[in-house]
Amino acid sequence: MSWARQNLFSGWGNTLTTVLIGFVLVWALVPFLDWAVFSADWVGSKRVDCNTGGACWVYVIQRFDQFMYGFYPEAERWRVDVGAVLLMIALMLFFLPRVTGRLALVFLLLALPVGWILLTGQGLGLPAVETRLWGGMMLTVVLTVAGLALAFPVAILLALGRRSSLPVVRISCTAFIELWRGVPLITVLFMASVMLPLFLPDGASVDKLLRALIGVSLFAGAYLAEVIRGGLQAIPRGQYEAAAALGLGYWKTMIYVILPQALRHVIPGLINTVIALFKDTTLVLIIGMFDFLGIIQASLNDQEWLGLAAEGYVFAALVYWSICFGLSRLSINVEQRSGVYRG
Amino acid sequence: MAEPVIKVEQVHKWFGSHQALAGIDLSVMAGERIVVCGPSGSGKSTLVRCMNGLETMNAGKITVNQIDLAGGSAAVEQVRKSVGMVFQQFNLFPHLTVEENLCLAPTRSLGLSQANAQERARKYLERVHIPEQAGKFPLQLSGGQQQRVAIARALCMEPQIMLFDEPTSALDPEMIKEVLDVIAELAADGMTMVCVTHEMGLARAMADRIVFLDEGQIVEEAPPSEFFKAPKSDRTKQFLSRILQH
Amino acid sequence: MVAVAVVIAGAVWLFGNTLDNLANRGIASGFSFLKSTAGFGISTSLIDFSEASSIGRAFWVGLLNTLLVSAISVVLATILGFAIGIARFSKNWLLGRVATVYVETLRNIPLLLQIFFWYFAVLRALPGPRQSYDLAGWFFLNNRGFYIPKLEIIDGGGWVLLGAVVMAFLAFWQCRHKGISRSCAGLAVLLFISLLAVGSVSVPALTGFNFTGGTVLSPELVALVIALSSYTAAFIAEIVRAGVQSVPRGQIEAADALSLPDKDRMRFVVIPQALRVIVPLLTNQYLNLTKNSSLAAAIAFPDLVSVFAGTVLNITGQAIEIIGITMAVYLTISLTIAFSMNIFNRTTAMRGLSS
Amino acid sequence: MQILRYLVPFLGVALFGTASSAGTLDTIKEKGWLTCGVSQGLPGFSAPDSKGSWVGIDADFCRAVAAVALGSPDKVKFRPLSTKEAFTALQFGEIHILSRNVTWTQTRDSALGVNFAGILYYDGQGFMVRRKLGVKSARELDGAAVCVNSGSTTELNLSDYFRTHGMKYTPVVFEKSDEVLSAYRAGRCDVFSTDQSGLYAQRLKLPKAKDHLILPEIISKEPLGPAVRQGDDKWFNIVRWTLFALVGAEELGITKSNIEALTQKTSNPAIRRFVGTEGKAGANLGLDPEWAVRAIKAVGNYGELFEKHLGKDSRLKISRDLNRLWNKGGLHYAPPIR
Repeated sequence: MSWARQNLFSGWGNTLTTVLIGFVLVWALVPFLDWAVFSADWVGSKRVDCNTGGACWVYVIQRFDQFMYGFYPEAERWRVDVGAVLLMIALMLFFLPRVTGRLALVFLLLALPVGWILLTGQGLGLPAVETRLWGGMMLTVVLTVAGLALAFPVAILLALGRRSSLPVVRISCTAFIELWRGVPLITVLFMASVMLPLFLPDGASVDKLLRALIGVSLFAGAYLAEVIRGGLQAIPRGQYEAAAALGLGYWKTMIYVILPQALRHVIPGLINTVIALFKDTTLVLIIGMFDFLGIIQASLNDQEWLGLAAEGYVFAALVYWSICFGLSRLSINVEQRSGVYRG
Repeated sequence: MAEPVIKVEQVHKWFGSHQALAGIDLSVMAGERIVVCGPSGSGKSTLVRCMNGLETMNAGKITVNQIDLAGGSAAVEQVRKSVGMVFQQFNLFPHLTVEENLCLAPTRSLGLSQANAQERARKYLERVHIPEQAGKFPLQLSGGQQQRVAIARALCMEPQIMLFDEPTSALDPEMIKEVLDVIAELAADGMTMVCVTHEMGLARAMADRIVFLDEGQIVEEAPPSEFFKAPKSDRTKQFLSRILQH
Repeated sequence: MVAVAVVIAGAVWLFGNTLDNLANRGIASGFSFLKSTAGFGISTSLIDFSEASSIGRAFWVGLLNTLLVSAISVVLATILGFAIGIARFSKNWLLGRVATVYVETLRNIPLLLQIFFWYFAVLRALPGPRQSYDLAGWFFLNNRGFYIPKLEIIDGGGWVLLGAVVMAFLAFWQCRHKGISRSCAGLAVLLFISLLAVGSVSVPALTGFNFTGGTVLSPELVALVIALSSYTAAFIAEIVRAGVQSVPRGQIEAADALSLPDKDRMRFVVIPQALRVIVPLLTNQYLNLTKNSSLAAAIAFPDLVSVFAGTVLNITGQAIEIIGITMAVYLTISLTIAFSMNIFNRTTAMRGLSS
Repeated sequence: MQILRYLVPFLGVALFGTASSAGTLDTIKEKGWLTCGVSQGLPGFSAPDSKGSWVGIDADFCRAVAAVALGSPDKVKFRPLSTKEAFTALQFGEIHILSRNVTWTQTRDSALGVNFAGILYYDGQGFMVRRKLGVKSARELDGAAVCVNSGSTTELNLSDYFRTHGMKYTPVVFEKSDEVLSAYRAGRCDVFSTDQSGLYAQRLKLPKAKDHLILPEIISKEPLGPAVRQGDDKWFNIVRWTLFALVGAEELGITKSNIEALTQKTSNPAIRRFVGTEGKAGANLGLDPEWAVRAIKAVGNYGELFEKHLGKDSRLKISRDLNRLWNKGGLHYAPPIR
């Protein structure tokens, strides 16, 4: 009681605020909860099974597999599952206290190409699955993970380049970074999908997913480069001087002394980039790819399930939210943990 | 006998498991000048900070001009209008000029017009001997000048009581004197003051009474002559021997 | 050095390919397409535009629409973001919680999804033109947009009006400077009268399918502005919170000791100092917002990307020129924002902080 | 160049197209399939069915070409493309035929580096409105809000039509046709405008198709047909004559079901030339004599194709009108095989 008195009703202005917010919450949340939970339809397989007037989750449940795998052939979906498990293990290794970063990194570096080969089926004797069949959450994750994996080495080079003592390198790296940071992702994707063929030799053609990936990684690379640069700047001069005193050259200094420290600093920034990229991959639907949001949107025009836009969007929002929120908590967690270690 | 302007009764204060104040009783009469001293961590800053509600106490009662500080935000507000405070770190507003620093509270809190507030600001800047610095920003001033601005800022509210929380501890030695001089002048004018300080010279010169605190308790309370010449408790002696050695 | 050589060689190779490709394919190049007739219509335009106008003019229409959406959203996002950021420090527990939930919800859901939500959800909730919500016969809300009265100025009246505004502004500034604010109300009345003398008000009215007269804020514009500003506000709120937390405790104690009322403490002591941390981060958010306005293409608002990199690209097929121009424009906008925020930062936010 | 060959697959690039200097026919024979650019889903023309296989007249046309050039209608890979990508994909050899209901225009034919091989479907832009608006003619649409999708001549025709008739309108332009439909359904527009065939297809996606009326006016000429890349005349001829074969077969009364019998016993010289028992039409094209037979066996003649995907045997129920043969009041006319 006294808590409520102090925190909710400590003055007339305070009381008014409380009452007003309470009223709005009740007015908005009660009907929403009623729609989304209490009078929603959960069981069934057809449109007619949705008859209570609440949300029709039957549609989401029926379409769930498609939302996750896109048009990936049903018989081959186990490959996506295996890929997902590989990725999970790789990520978990990074956050298990007993495992060294190096082991986790090696595992991740192995898991990425293995996952890619598994998904495409090239070279393993598995039936090939063309990338145009990829879709749904799987495509979203592939775009994020592969986009980052391609962007990361580029970003490290750009970040080092931006701090280089050679003016040509420094200026061109800065210009490159600022170019991609200064334009919207959608124009980068347009560029990748419409202009990329112009840059390649006659007859060579690049698959649509890969074009989007190139666009995404150029874009992510520029942002990542700035994050890594922040980490590099946090390394005291003394570290460089100590390395130089030990007779290490530029690349050895970077690889053995500076980068391992800098990358530890940038983990929270890195996770934030991952979150941003994960959300930004939705833009590929504008260039006609069926990522998680794209496939949900496409399904909204299915005759059988017309008029269920609210369910589709709420489901999409919930999934995106859970993943992004989870990642952001992870980032805070890492930040606090590394803070403790640093003393 | 008149009511004390500040009356501290059985005040206890904990920070987590650490007890900062353990049952303090203290009365300050109008026009009285009290110096609070003691080893670091003895709770002396906490005590003065309790006197204008910057810290809330866990038990006990403080009244300032018969207003109980536990009486909610309105009471605290009223107390603060009659109590000026000077901090160890000056706490001047760096984004405002000296004059703006001085005028902010009088216009916003007392409702003075801009012109009246500026006049008042000039008056108190002269009192602390730096009228020529009115247009500068705090970070353009020396530490001693900044602390004098801070004193002038507190004075602009025309308080009945001034609290000083180690006003010279953050200063370079050559600047301490100019601040001490200003405080001594205020004391000479008859302002009621409570001052936490290690400057025993100041204590000797201006204090009516010295309060010695250790481990959150008042160990000794005496006029300066007694305090320095014939301290009663061993802890006081120990403290004095350490502090007066150099 | 080797790396530089490789990069240059790569660039030359790409460039050579491009030239070969263009030559081999017989694709037109150059910028002459900007002068040809557009031939298509644009729903929302700040300048006169018709099908007979040139493609170059369509470019300006798109650019101005981008700037319009960005400017409105920047203002709204800043106001909302500061309000929510400060609300997180509220003594009212409920208000603080609601602000936190707002921030955590909006920033963790993709913007594009939010734009779709606002667009289709709002469209569906609103009635058709013939069943519009009518506010006092002046304002109408329906699924074609929000219709508001428009001020129409007689020929030459614009200059009179401009003069009046300038005069009023100068007078107001003078009044404020001298601390007499009451007599300024009289000036506002004066301005209003001069408005009546030179202008007339066009009120929207239902004719045929739709309303004519007045000005319409299209649902695309409204949805885009709501989505952009509410999304960015969540990030700004976090920045404001970080900024406020960066202000040293002593500053707040000093303000308290001077018995400054809570809201004055926020306004005169905390926020001005928090700006030092806020402004550079805010600049990034403004840049992001402007870039994000390109998502207009998904809901048919004719911004630069939608008109120029969309319709015009489809008609002319000159991808290199069009994507190039589009990117260059965004880059210019970004640099301009960054530059002016830098000036603001140096002159205002860093006031008194460099000795 | 060599570096790219190694590097690109290593990064996971699928090299679909290869150097084109060899000629498209040789290239696809070597690969064993041809790549066909189709729409991203337009019922009747090209849309994936529930098993992901492409159905529609555009898709079947590509199958006919595959049957002609490679001997089997199954040797096709379909690539869904947006309008924006379509021509680039063709120009750069990523696809061998673009069969994606794109309009044949002078600009496209001359400035985009592509050649249209003929007309598969005579379309024209039209309007769809809600029945309850009471509108019977496009001339009554003054002041209407019109939803269209960007990326074709649609926007230009629309503005031409309204300008010609001195009417005002508000264009609401989306990138994707799904979004146009959503917006129309939500009541954002009074009118949905696209090619009439498209209107019929989109109307099927509305909850109550009967509530929506397709107005009689056709405001533009939209000849839709397959396109190939400029500079390979041999390939161009094969695609062009596949189309003529489909139309010619209908005119000669050759159908999927009777072609086998006709090949054996007919004495009609035109049919004999068609099925390759007389003349050397196939050799002229660089193919075998049976080329046209395979096309008809694979997909049927033009009339069969039309009725199956667009006409009375389909859900769209579009009447043939302009798409009848020339001798039945329509525009389809195939030059003789001789």
